[in-house]
Amino acid sequence: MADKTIYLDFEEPIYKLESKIQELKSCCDDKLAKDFNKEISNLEKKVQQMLKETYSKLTPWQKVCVARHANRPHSIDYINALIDNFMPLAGDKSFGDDEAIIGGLGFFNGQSVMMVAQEKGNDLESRIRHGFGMAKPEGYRKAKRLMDLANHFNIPIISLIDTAGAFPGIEGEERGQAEAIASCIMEGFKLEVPYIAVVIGEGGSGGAIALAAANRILMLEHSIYSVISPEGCASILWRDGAAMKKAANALKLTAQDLYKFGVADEIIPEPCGGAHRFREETIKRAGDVIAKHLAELKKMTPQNLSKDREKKFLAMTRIAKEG
Amino acid sequence: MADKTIYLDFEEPIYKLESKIQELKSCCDDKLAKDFNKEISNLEKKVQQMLKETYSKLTPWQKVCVARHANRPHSIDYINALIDNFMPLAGDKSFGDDEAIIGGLGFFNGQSVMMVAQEKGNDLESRIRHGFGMAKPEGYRKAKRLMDLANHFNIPIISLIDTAGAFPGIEGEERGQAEAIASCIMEGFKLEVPYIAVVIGEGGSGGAIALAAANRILMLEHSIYSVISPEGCASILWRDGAAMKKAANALKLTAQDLYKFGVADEIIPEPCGGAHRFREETIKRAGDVIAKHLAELKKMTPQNLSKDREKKFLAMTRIAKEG
Amino acid sequence: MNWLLDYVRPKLSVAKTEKDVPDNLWDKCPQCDAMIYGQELAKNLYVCPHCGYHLYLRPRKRLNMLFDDSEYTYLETPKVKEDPLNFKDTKDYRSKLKSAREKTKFDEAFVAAYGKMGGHGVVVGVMNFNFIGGSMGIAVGEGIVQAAEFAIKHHMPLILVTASGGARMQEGILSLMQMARTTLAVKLLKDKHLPYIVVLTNPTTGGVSASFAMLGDITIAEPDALIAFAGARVIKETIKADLPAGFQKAEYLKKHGMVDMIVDRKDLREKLICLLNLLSNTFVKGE
Amino acid sequence: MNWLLDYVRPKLSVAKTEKDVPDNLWDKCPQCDAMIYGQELAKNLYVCPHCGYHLYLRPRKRLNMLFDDSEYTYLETPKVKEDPLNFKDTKDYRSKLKSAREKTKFDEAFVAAYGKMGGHGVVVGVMNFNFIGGSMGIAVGEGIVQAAEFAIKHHMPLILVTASGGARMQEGILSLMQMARTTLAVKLLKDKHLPYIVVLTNPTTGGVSASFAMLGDITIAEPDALIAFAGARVIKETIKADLPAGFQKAEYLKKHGMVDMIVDRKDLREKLICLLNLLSNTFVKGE
Ligand SMILES: [Zn+2]
Ligand SMILES: [Zn+2]
Repeated sequence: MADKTIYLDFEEPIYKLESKIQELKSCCDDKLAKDFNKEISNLEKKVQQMLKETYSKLTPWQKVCVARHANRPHSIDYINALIDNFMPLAGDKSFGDDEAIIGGLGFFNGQSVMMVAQEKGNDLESRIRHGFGMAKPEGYRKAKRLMDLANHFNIPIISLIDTAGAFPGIEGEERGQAEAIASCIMEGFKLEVPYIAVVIGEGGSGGAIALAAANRILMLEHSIYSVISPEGCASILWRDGAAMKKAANALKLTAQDLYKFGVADEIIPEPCGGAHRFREETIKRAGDVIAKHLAELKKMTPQNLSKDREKKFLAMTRIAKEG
Repeated sequence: MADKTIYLDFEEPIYKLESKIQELKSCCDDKLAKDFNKEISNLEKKVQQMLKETYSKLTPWQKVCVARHANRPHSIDYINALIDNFMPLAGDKSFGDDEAIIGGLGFFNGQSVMMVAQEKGNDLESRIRHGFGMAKPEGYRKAKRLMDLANHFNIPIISLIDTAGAFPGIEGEERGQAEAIASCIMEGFKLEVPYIAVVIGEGGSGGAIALAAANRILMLEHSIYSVISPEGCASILWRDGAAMKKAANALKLTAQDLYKFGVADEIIPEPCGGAHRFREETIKRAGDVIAKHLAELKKMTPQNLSKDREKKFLAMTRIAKEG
Repeated sequence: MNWLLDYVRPKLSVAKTEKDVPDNLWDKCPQCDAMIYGQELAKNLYVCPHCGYHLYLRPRKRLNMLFDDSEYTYLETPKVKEDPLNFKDTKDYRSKLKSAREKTKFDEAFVAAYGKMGGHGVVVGVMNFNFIGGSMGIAVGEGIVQAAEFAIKHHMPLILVTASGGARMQEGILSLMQMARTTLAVKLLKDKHLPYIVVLTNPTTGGVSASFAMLGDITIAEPDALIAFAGARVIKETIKADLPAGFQKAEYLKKHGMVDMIVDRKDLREKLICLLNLLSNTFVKGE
Repeated sequence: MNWLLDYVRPKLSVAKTEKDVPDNLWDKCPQCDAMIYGQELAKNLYVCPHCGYHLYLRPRKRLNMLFDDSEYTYLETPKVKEDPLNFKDTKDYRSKLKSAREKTKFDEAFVAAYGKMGGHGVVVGVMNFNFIGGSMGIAVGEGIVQAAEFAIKHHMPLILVTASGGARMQEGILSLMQMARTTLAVKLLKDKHLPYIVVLTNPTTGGVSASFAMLGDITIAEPDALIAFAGARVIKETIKADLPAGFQKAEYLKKHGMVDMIVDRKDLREKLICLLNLLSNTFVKGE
């Protein structure tokens, strides 16, 4: 995946330079190598500088594009890299198995965890299999079942959030998409184990919060988390789908915004140039931050873990009462 | 319903006499009334005697026929007669509302109860609506939901059992009929409220026990409760569906058998001639017996109610261990 | 667990009340197009006397209809941060709020009150669809949380009457968080075994349906109410096909197992009282 | 909750063991019709080396395959009332029991043993399909209850390997009651937070599927195993139409959300150990 590089609009100058470097590298034979080496090295420095400039001041809309980047590591990549002996579990025990949400048990730093993760897929075949990361009711009911299972065995839960939103369609409506999401949120509050949610890409509305009523909400530096997609917001409020950049600005959906609002507890920094360029390093950093929070939560009693979640969400958006 | 009388094979002599009485009654005018009255009275005594003879020694197969009699009071009749302010509740909160199982809250002798009951329907239209009393997975999941709701609010549960069995079909299999029944049994054991099951007609196999992991199992005098229908048993073991009378004998499926085995806790006597002849009186008697057991169970603590159920089912079919 | 025992009337100032809209006008039924005289419509609880269509019932009328003798006390509208995103689309959010307030005479899209219903102390919360489409922002979410907290404090059941287009976009992620916060409010009620009854009215959609609205112990819907997660327009665009008849209507939801009963508005109060009677007369724990 | 801590080896007499059937014969694969030499089949855990079809694996071989070094101790077969109905069809039930015992060298259609699996103390119960179709009567039900009680007493997980045609008709209502009793056994395990893993093998149907078999914390199925509530024949007769391809097979159940994973027999022991490792390494409660 990572080699089939996809560039974003605003990365065009960087893309051009990188192409030139490739060109130079490929045409250089041993005789010319020395001359070229210097130029390649200069160009590479230039690229670094441009990445830094670009990525240090991404606009909200650019963040949206980075968060959705096809080469960005997906849940499966995080699980493959961070989880040993992953045992995928399947099914909602009532209707089906929806692979838009994958989950299962595995070791994270030698410690049992339950992973519950939204997966978008990487190519057409896997995107279809994973329902483009948009879960149906049975997906949320599977998530609920796995969270309940983890709770029963006192196993911490890590959810990875990466979805454009819950599946909008007849099947979803007739099987109770609303009920499934609501019950999945409720399940989060019932848990007496550590529960950490990590927004790794796109945190889309109700489909995202279903897996994020957690003790900790962590966000990748260039991830987003929003009540509605910028496109959807633009078409409703501006009556113009093309106004998505304005909407992205207005919605305050970046990790940095959410941290300011107190919704995100910590931002996981991405290497300069973004997770889609530095997949392994990004995953490693995410693993480190998750491990830190998990260690903190593991010090709490089961009751306190539940109380911690309640306190966090009760306090959120509330002005401290006087008297 | 009750006026559209249906007679069973073995009731033919009774039927003939009753016809004759009807005839005499209809053709008698005032002048002849006195002469006929005596004869009618004699014939009626005769009918009573024949009913007594027939119904005091029904064969198991005859019991099966009586238990399935179309005029026998159904769950809806019990609810209408015994429950005040019945508030039907619907749905499994995940797929559908299966009216093969009806349920809801109501007052039983001025006391809140949750009714969970299998209903076969009385005519073609209602039989279709109630799925001929054969519940699909969503029916058992509704039952489970209602039992859980009752438990949450500390409300006793009365289940009425009258089914040929769980729905056997593609829809049932693909939505987890087995899981739904198993979970419904499990729910019974989780309850900390009084839970009384009454077999009012046909207690058919897994479809019946799903609603009968109860503190008390009561059976109408001419009801049956069996692991398999006599017809099914005959076709498997005798390889001859017509051997159902032999199978009915062998299966020991009458209320009297079950009482002997210690599976049924009490038999509710039906008026001589059966529930299908004396619907109101039968329902009244059932109500009285249910009330008695409910009063007993209400003396127990929530924990003891659960323990009582566990003890009952652990002891069942177990030979007391030595040492 | 009897939530009737320690009913204490709390001291709270009566909130602003919705002004009566004049009833001496004619209104058109959106379903059968019949013209109905305002007073007749009001007398009929805003149900079309010709076709039975349930028109929108404003919060004050809803509360009047539900409480004994139409007597109740509003809970205070919670103080929350206004326009936390400084949101501006083609016009700014603050001006939208202002005109919604002028139009409805309410501070926000949710109002709660307590009082008696069939003699039972009870908290009733009502969403105001005329207030920016009944959308749920911080104030609505906090209103629901505080209604639940009040119910818990005073050991009362909570009845919520929903009507909402979904989340309040203009409050961004903070409106989305109200899905979690209102779900938590329901969880706190359940922890105390207090009844939580939902009355779904037309329309209840999006983030409201996907949180507290679908978590009732018992769920009632008004006839023909639209109850949905995703909007029909979005679904139609996605599948590029027509939607089934009655799609996302109350009856459809009931058929699909999501709703316990569909209750005509004229019977609603009576049914709710019956449920309260049934849920309050609970089994008394043994010795 | 760590179920490894107080592992105590209980004193129990070793039960009768199944006699080895000679392996020096040829067997025919029911799926691809290939003739396979008995020893090869045994070495391959009775999976067809040509097409991967999972043939029936007898209980002793199953236990040998699962426990560390094939070392384990049988739990005693429970004493139960035999032929409680005095059941007689074309022949009598007692003679059926007798010939099943002679054929299988087991007392009943269920056998349980304890030992180590990947170093974990564990109870494994296996159904014997060759014993009157693996049908569940009192002895099977009681065997499962006692296996659960043993697991609870010794703080061990329980793994049940199912294979059954359903209830033991010849024990009438008393066999039906085992659905409730085995479900209760699972409930008692869950109360103690002890892992309960189900391995569904071909075929698992009727009253067994509709009780303990569908209640695993984690549910594994062998490939292509038939797992059903109602028999395909009955359904076909009822609907008078053909059944979908793969109907009631393990893969179908997984697609329909009932099974966590489908595991080839050769990988089963390793996967079970992995699950035991994961479930035993649980979060240690804080201060
Ligand atoms: Zn009208
Ligand atoms: Zn083969």
